[in-house]
Formats: sequence, C-alpha cells, structure tokens
Amino acid sequence: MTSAFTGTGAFTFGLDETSIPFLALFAVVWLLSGLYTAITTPAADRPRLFAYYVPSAVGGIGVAAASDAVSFYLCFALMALPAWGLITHTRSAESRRAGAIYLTLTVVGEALLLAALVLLVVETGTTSLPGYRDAIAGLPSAALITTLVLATIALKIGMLPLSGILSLTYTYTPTGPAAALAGASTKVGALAMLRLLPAGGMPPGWADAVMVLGLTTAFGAAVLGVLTDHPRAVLGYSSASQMGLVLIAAGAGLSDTNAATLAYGAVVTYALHHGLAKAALVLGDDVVQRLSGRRARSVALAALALPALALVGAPLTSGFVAKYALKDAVHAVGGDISAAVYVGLSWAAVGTAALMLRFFALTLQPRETTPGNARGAALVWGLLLMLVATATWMWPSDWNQHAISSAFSLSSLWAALWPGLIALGVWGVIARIVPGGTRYRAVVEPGDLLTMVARGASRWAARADRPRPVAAGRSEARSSSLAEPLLGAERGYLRWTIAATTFVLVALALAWLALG
Amino acid sequence: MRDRIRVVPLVAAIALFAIISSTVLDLPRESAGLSEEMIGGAAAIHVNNVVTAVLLDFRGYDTLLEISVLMLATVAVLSLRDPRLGTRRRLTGTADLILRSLGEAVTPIMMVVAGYLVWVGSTKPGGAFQAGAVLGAGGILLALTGWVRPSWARHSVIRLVLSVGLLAFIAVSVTPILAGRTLLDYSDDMRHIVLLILESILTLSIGASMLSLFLASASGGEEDEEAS
Amino acid sequence: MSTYLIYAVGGALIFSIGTYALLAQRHIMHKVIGANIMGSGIFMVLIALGKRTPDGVTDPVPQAMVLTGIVVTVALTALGLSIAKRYYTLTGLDDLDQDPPACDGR
Amino acid sequence: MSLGAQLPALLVLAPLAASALTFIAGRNVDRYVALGCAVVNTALAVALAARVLDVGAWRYEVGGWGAPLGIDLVADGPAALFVLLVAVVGLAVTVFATAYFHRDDPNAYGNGHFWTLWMFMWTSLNGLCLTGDAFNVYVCLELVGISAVGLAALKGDARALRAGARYLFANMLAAMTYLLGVALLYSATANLDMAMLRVVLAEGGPGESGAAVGIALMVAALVLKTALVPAHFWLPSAHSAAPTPVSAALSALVVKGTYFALLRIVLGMTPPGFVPGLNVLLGVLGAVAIIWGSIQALLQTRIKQFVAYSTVAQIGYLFIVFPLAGAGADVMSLALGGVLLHAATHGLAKSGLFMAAGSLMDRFGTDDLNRMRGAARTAPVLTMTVALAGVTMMGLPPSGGFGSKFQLATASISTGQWWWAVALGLGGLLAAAYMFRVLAIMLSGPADALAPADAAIRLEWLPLGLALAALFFVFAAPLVNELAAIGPLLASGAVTP
Repeated sequence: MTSAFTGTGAFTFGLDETSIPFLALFAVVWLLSGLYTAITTPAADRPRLFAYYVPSAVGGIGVAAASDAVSFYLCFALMALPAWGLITHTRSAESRRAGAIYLTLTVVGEALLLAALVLLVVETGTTSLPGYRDAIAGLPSAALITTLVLATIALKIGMLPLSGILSLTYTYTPTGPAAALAGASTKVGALAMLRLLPAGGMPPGWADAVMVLGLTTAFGAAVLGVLTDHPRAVLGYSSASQMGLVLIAAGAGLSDTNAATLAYGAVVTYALHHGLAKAALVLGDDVVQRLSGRRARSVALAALALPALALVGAPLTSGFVAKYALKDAVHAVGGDISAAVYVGLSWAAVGTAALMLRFFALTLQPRETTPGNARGAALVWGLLLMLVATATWMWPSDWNQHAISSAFSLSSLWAALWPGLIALGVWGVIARIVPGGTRYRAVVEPGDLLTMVARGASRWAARADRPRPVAAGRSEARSSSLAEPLLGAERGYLRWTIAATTFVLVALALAWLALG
Repeated sequence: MRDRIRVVPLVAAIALFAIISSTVLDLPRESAGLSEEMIGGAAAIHVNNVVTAVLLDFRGYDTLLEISVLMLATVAVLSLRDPRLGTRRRLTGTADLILRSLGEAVTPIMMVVAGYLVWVGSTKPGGAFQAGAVLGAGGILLALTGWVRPSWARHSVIRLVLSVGLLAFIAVSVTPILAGRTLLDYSDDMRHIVLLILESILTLSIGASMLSLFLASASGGEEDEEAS
Repeated sequence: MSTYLIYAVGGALIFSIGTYALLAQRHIMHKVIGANIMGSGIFMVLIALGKRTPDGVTDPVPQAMVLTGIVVTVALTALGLSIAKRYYTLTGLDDLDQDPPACDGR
Repeated sequence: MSLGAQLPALLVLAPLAASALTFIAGRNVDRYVALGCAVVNTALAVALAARVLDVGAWRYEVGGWGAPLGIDLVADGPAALFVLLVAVVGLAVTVFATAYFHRDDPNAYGNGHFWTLWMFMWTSLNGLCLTGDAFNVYVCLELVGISAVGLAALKGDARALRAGARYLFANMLAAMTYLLGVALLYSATANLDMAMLRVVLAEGGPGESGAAVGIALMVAALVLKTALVPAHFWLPSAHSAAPTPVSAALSALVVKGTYFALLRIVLGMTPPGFVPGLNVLLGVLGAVAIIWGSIQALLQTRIKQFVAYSTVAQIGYLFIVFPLAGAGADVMSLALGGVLLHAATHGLAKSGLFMAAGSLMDRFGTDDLNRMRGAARTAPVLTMTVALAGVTMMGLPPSGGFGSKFQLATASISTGQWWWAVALGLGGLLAAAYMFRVLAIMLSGPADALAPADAAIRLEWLPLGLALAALFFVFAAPLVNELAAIGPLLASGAVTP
C-alpha cells in the first residue's frame, strides 16, 4: 500500500483519453468566462471576484488533469470551495443564503468523496486514478464505493431532490463566474462519473436504478424549472435536467462492459456539448441585456437560439450528436427498464424544449439594462458560440463518428424534431389560457426545497440565537430545545468532584485492563 | 460546613487501594533494582554517598530540571502576587518580643546548619535541597520578625539570588559541551570542588525560593509608617 | 511476609485516602492537603519497594525519585496555596464549584 | 562530539537559560531576551530537523553515563517535528506577546513575569519531546504543568484564578498518578529508559503485571494532561481565561507536548498488546472526544470557549492512531504520519485562531459571539483568519488537516476498522457546522460597535500567516511522513542502546 503523501503517490498530473476532452472544455470555459468577467466587472469589484475566481479555475483545470486520487480530491475541493465567494459576491441576503446552502452541500460532498477515495486507495492499493473505473466492480466494497460516488455526484449535478442547488448558484452569481460554474463546475460531476463509477461488472439492478434516477431527475428538474421566473434559475434547472441525462448514460455503463464503452463516449460528448452550450446561454442572456440597439438585440437573440436548439437536440447541433450517443448507450443495455428509459429519453427532450421556451420568454422580458462594454462582451460570447457550433462535430474521436454518419437519416432527423414541436404546441396553448401568457408568475423560487429548508433552519437558529437580556456580564447559553440539555450536561459534568472522579474511574479501568 | 461522604469517590478510592496493593503484592519479592550499577558507578567517581551520586551525576539532568521546577513555581507564585499590596508592608510580629528574640537567636544557628548540610552532602545524606530548606525556614523566621518585607522579591538583587543557582547549574552543565563532551559530563579532577561550589550557590537560591514562596502569599501585616 | 510489604501496602492506603480527599473535599485547602497525602503515599511505596534488594542496601534510584517528587510536590503545593489565597481574597470563596459573584467562568 | 550531536541538550538549555535571564532582566529588557531566545531556538530546531533528516535518529547520553545509569535524550524524526512545531508557533506567540503585553502595564501580565513563565514552558516542551527516560518525563511534565497553570492564571481575576486552580488540581492528580505509575514500572523492571524498557517488557518476566499497571497509570495521567474526553474538564476554562498569547500556546503546544509523551510511551515503550485493550480504549475516547467536543463547540456563545472546545474535538483525532498500531509497519507509518501531520497543522491553525479570537474579543469589547456581527466588514483580516483556520479544522484540502484525515482514514480502512474513518468524517462535518455558525455571525448584519484598532492590530497578519501555513500544509506532508519514519518512537535500532 502506498503512503498517500510520501511524494510518489501524490500530486501527479497527466493526460489520458478522459482528461483531454475535459481539460479542453474546462480551459476554454474558465478562460472565456474569465475574460467575460474581466470585461464586464467594474474595476473596484475585480480583485475581490478574481480572488475567488482564480483558485476555483486552477482547481477546475487541475481536477481534469489530476491522475491520482489525492490531487483529484485536492483540486475537486479547490474548485468547489472558493466558488462560495463567487456566489456570495453581491452580499445580498439571498446570495448569502445561497452561499450557505452551497457550502453545506459542498462540504458534505467532500466528505462523501473522501470516503470513496480512501476506500479506493485502500482496496486497489494504488492512488493512480485512471485505473479505478475498471477495478471497482471487483473490489469487496464495490457497492459502498459506488453509492458514495453517486451521492457525491448527486450533490454536484443537482440530482432530485437537490436540483435546486444549481439554480441557486447560477441565479446569484455574477454572470461571468456563473457561466464558468454552468459550463465547468457541473461537468466535474460528469468527470467523476468517468473516473470513479465502475465500467461494467456491477449487478444489473445498478444500471436500471441509476438510469431511472437520471430520468426522474431529467423530468423533475424540467418541471421545477418551468415554474420559476428568473432566466438564470431556469438555466440552472435545465442543467440539473441535462445532467440527469448524463447520469442515465453513466448508469447504462454500470453493469455491462459493452454498454460502458458506449456510455463513456456518451458522457464525454454530452459533457462537452452541454458545457459549452450552457455557458453560452448564461452569457447570452447577459449580452442581450447589455445590447441597446434593436437590431443588435435581434441578432443576439437569433444567435442565442443556437445553444438553445443544441440543448433540445435539434438536427445539426451538438446536442444531436450527444443525444445520439446517449441513445446508443442505453440501447446497448437491454432489458425492460432500459427500453422504458430509451422511450423516456425522447420525452425528456420535450422538457428541455419547454425550459428553453420559458428561458426565451424571460429573456425577452424587458429588464433594466446593464451598462458596460457590450461589444467586448459580445465578442467573447461570439467566440464561445463558434465553439458550440463546431466542437462536438470536430472533436477527433471515434465515438461521434456513428452519430455523424447517421445524422442525415430521415428517421433520426424526425426523432430529433418531434419533441420540440410538441413543446411548441403546448407552449402555444399555455400562452392562450394561462394568466400572464408565457410570462406567468413563478410558482417555485430558485433552490425550491433547499431554500425552504435553509429558511426554516435560519428561523429556528434566529429564535435560538436571540440574545437574552444580559445580567451582570453573564452571557446566557442558547435556549433552544436541543442545546440546553447538552450544555447542561457538560456544565454538570465540569464540577470538580464529578469530573475528577470520572478521570480516576478511567485510570482504574486502564489499570483493570492491565491486570487483565 | 462539613463535607458529606461522597459515595462514588469513596468507592473509587477503595478500588484504587485494592488495585495498587494487589499490584504491589504481585511484584517480585526480591529485586536489586539498579543499586549494583549505581554503587559501582559511584565508586568509580569517588563519591561516597550513592544517593548524592544519583542526584548530581547519574541523574543530574533530573536535578537540573528539578531546580527549574522550584524556580518556576517561585516565579509563578510571584506572578500571582496582588499588585495592589504596597511595597512598604511588613508582616505582623515586629512588636512581638518573644518572636523577635527567637528569630535573632535561632537564625544564625540555622545558617550554620545549612552550611553543614551542604558540606556533608557528598558523604552522608544532605545536600542543597535540605540546606536550602533550612535556610528558607530561617528566612521565614526573619520575615515574621519584620526583618524581611513581603515585597522583597521585587528587588533586582533578590531576583539575581533567586536565579543564580539555576544559572550556575546551567553554566556547570554546559561547560563540558564546550570541551566536546556531553551535557553534565564533568571532568574528574574538578568534580568535587565544582560540585561543592554549585551546591552552595544552589542552597542560596533554594532558600531564597522557599522564602519567596512564603512571602508572596503571606497575608496580614501593616504598611510601614516610617517612610511616608 | 516481608516487612517492606507492610509499608508498601500502607503507602497504597495513604495514596487512596489522599485521592479521596482530592476528589471529594470541598475546600480548596483540603484538596491541596489531599494531594500532599497522595504524594506521601507514593513516597512510602517507592522507599518500601526499594528495600527489596538481596543485600539489604536500599536501591538509590527510588530515593532520588522521592527527593525529586518532594520538590515537585512543594512546588505544586506552594502554587496551589497561593492561588487559593488570592482567589479567597478576591471572592471570599473557598470552593471551586461555586460561581464567584459577577463571574461565570467555569 | 560534533556540535550537531549536542542539539538535543542545547534545545533544552537555551530556553532554560533564557528563563533565568528574563527573570533578572527586568521589564525593559525581558521581552528582547525572550525574542532573541525564540529566534535562536527556532534556528536550533531547524538544525535538529535537518540533522535528523541527514544522519537519522540518535541518542544523547547526558553526563556520558548512558542508560540505565544515566538519562538519555532521544532525537528522532517525530521528536524533531514536534520541537520544530514548538519553535515555529513559539516564535509567533513571542512576537504576538511583545505587542500584546504593553511594557507600561506589567500588572496586566503577572507582575511582568510572563516572559519567564513562557521561557520555562518552552524549555519543558522541548525537554518533554526529547527525553528518552520515563522518570524524566515526569519532571518535564511538572515543568509544563506549573508553567501552564501560572500562565493560565496570569490575568489574576477571579475567573482566571478559578480556572487556574482547577487546572492545577488536574495537574496534581495527573502528577501523582504518573509518579505512582512510574514507581510501579521501575519497581517491576528496574529500568527507566524507555527504549530499554521496550526490550525488557517484550521479554516479559515476573514483574509483568506490575509494569502493566504502572504503564496504565502513566497513560491515564497523560490522558488527563492531554485533555482527552472525559478528562477534558479543565481545558475550556483554562484556555479561555488566559490572555490571548497564552491561550494560543496552551491550545497549540501544551496538549501536543503531553500527547507526544503519550505517543512515546504507548507506541514506543510499550510492546503491542502489553496492556490488552488499552489502544482500543484510547481510540474510542478519541472518537467520543471528536463528537462531544464538536457538539459543545457548536453550542458555545463565547468565542474563546468555542475555540477551546474545538481543541477538545481536535485532540480526539490524535488518538485514532492508537487502535491502528500493531497492524503492520505500513499501516503504522501511514497512521503515525497522519497524526503528526494533524498535530502540526492543528498547532499552526489553532494558534492563529486563538490569536484572531483574542483580537476580535479586544476589538468588540466582549467575548459574546452573538455581538460580533458584521466583523467581516470591520475586521476583515481577522475574519479571514477564522475562515482559513476553519478550513483546516474541517480537514478540507489543501490544509494539512486533509492530509492527516486522508492518511488516518486510509490506515483505518486498510486494517478493516472502518468505524474510525466514520468518526473522522463525522468530525469534519461537525467542524464544518461549528465553523459555519461562527462565520455566519461574523459575515452577517451591520457592524456592531467596534473599538478602535490598537497596537496589537498591527499583528493581525501574524495569525493570518499561521492560518495560511496550516492551509497549505498538505504540501509539507511528504516531509512530515519522512520525519515520521526516522527512528520512529524508539522503534528502531538507532535509539536502543
């Protein structure tokens, strides 16, 4: 067994077939978002923002390049923790609450990931990261490791019932960093799927269960997202929904080695496509607000349609390739459940289309325009859009060849189109019958369940924390129902005779053991 | 207020007694300990009293730290001294004739006894600690008769006396290092005279420490009127 | 039964009595005295056990340990008494488990 | 004999001489004597670590007698690491104290005797880390204990005196227990040198049960001095009633020194399984300490009590190494490296945290956490320090806490004792909870009334530096692991005479 920190097993970075696409994606997204941030942020705010942005970016890029468990974990945390500063940048009460929720879930996620990694290091006897996915299924605690990894991923990608986490973080973060979080941060979840979930070999139930989880998330997040009324929140729920699809792909590879190969391609393609498209959507929303001329706005809105269509999986977009790869992977699993999931996949696109329509409706809504360097912002955005259009198609690899070769078959074109058409139809009906048309009021606030829990907790804490009248320099303990008995127990224990006698009893116990 | 009997501590104490005594009874009935090595070692360095040899030679490092413990306790007690108490305070007893004449009569004798105890330390039981204790007791007697004020440790001279024993011990123990030997590895030809001087200085410091420990928390007394 | 055992077991008894005092006595001075009694018990055990040599010469190491122990006990006692004294002067309390007025410091 | 080989002796003698000199020097000079000694000591500690890395562990025969007649000092990797920790944190505490204690007001710091007490404490900590003799441990422990009590009661108010008295009685109880233990051990084995005892005890013999009871009592005494739950009862009051630099030293160093003695005795001197169940019991108490200390930290309303209870919790981690002993050299070196890493990181972070807490207390004029709202706006550097130290307490990367947790968890899982890893994880989550609670208060709301920055505020950067050092300490992990493997805790031929 390698000692984790003797210098040989720790802090190694390298490139392999998994790290290259993610490294490329993360580098591009962090760089362009950083550029965008630099252009659009007032000079006074820049140092504070970049103090968090740069470490996060370093962690984000490092996590893709890490090739041992220790640096993976290190970079994973380095990316996730400073993001808290990005979320709370505006220092509003909402952003602070969002930050608190984010930090809590992140720390829980760190603990889960640490547990999984420690188990992996111990049971495989190596800290080398790339080998894990093939080895996991044969390990004694394969089920535990997989569960821990899934739980970590669930927190990262906003699996139901935690879907709110993404909308929360996107909504309150300044645009540039939000694009980075949308494009790169959630994709670390995808990276973790490729690094730490078993590639085949698990009992079949695992694949089915995870695929169902993914599909539920895809639908559930879409429903929640349609019911919110902040464009960034909608995008957040859309991310959760899309990552649900990625989870389906990862799930498909859990049990079947053959499906795992396909699933691998699907996850990479999907991550690449979705990372770029979602970053482009986040930036695009902001660019539209910044442009003042009517013509410029129209052009921008038209351009914004490209990533939106890509998400829906329209023909000729990156999403088409990704979805095709995904369907291949699910198809390869076999069995009733995967057949049902296969059908569900198409319907999930309806949800995505609905989300995109809602997003457009909200973006078109007149908001107060943000002044600033609109031209520079648009330029950066344009660069990103070009990548959205081309990257997935041009990526030199064999897993998109199948999709490309069958891109122009009539059946696949139809399969890609009908969900969008259905969504459009429903949308038209809603616009007529719902009060307020397509700009109806929100039913769900960003963060849904999480925000409710956090609000309840802070209300409870506020009640418990309320300082009582201070008498004679004596500050009273908190009076909440749980705290008082615990504090009282300690206070009672601290009395000399009790505590010292307890110590003597400990000494006696030790001596008793010694006489054994 | 009378203390009531506390049952759990009582049971714990009884159990403690049971375990310790059974352990003691379980020890081998005969054990030479380290006495043979020690006696041999003491003979090699021509020290007649083995205990003295252990204290100053074999385990001299313990003794060095022990002196430190005593000085440390003195400093700790001095640090707790109530700063509001004046420097011109005397303990009660200045007017007590019996106490006064006793102090005048006994103190010189105690000093002589202290000197004897140092001298005798290398051959018979005795040494700096015993001598220091006697010296300290004499000092306390002087304090009770009003010769020494409770604030005496504020004088820099007294502070020097309090720490000179430790400093001398440090100097003696470091000297061998300069000669390329290890700490406390005295050279044989100088051993006796160096140790005698050291013990005498230590006696002074230990006596001063004892007196300071007493005076720092001695209560009562009256402000001296003469000065104001 | 060898004589030294009487002293050794007696030392254990004294140690236990001191322990009880340190644990259960309320008054600070009583606790200090309790600790001193504990020390005396240990010294008795040490000296008694040092007497087990075959040639009857007492092992010098326990003696040295006792001398060191005495000095340490003196130091601890002096510090304890002076803290107790100062605490009593400040608060009028001779007991650590009572809260001093206008102070909650546990 | 080369000067390098003399380092163990010099490391004890230098601060000891400084103690006497600061006492004589008087209040205009004493702080500079102490400062000079701190610098010299740090240099010596670095030299010791460098030499240990270079030539390996060695024994130093005081008086030239050699065990069992004389007392031997042991300079091995773990000892060098602890001495270095004491030096680095000690230097920071010294610098902090020069600004904290105003020369014009010596009454505020024990009639001006702070410096002497502090130098004695430094002496005793170095002595405790370097000694190889079971009885000499006792003398060093008393030096640690008395200087710590004196420093804890330094303020001289009722609260400090009461805390000091409780601390002193705990020390008395521990002193007597240890002395009885070492008496029994010597009576059973006729030896006091720990490395030789390791051999003697492994052979067994007629005095075996006496030696075992002796060791049990010594361990119990050290458990009390290290404040492992349930023997933590003296710590929160003593650490919070003391002046800030003292709190930092007590929390960061004193419990580490006694812990190191425990490490030497349980893992070095005692053969595995000699006292059956001892190691497991220590591990269980450690796990309980993690949970109970964290819960109490979560509930405290006064900032220094909060930090002190966090120390109670963090001490628990250090005891997870004991049940992992005896499971093979690989696991042992991993776990030992883990706890050494934790001790060092926690020492750095906790001294920074205590200094920051004390400065916050002074600036807000209260120790009530709930009245420190808005500290982030008015005292950003201090808030940052608390946050960074918090990252270390939680054990998140890249802090050394992460490295230690990773190594300890790996070690415990590879021995099949996964429950220790669960305790470690739970401790991290609870630490997150208590740190978040405090940070949430400091980040929220409009600023409360704030005293103007005084001279001590110049030293805001010092605690920040300590917290930063802890934050990136995982990168020192290879070095710590290397030191942990050099003649570790008497388990090597280099230190057995």
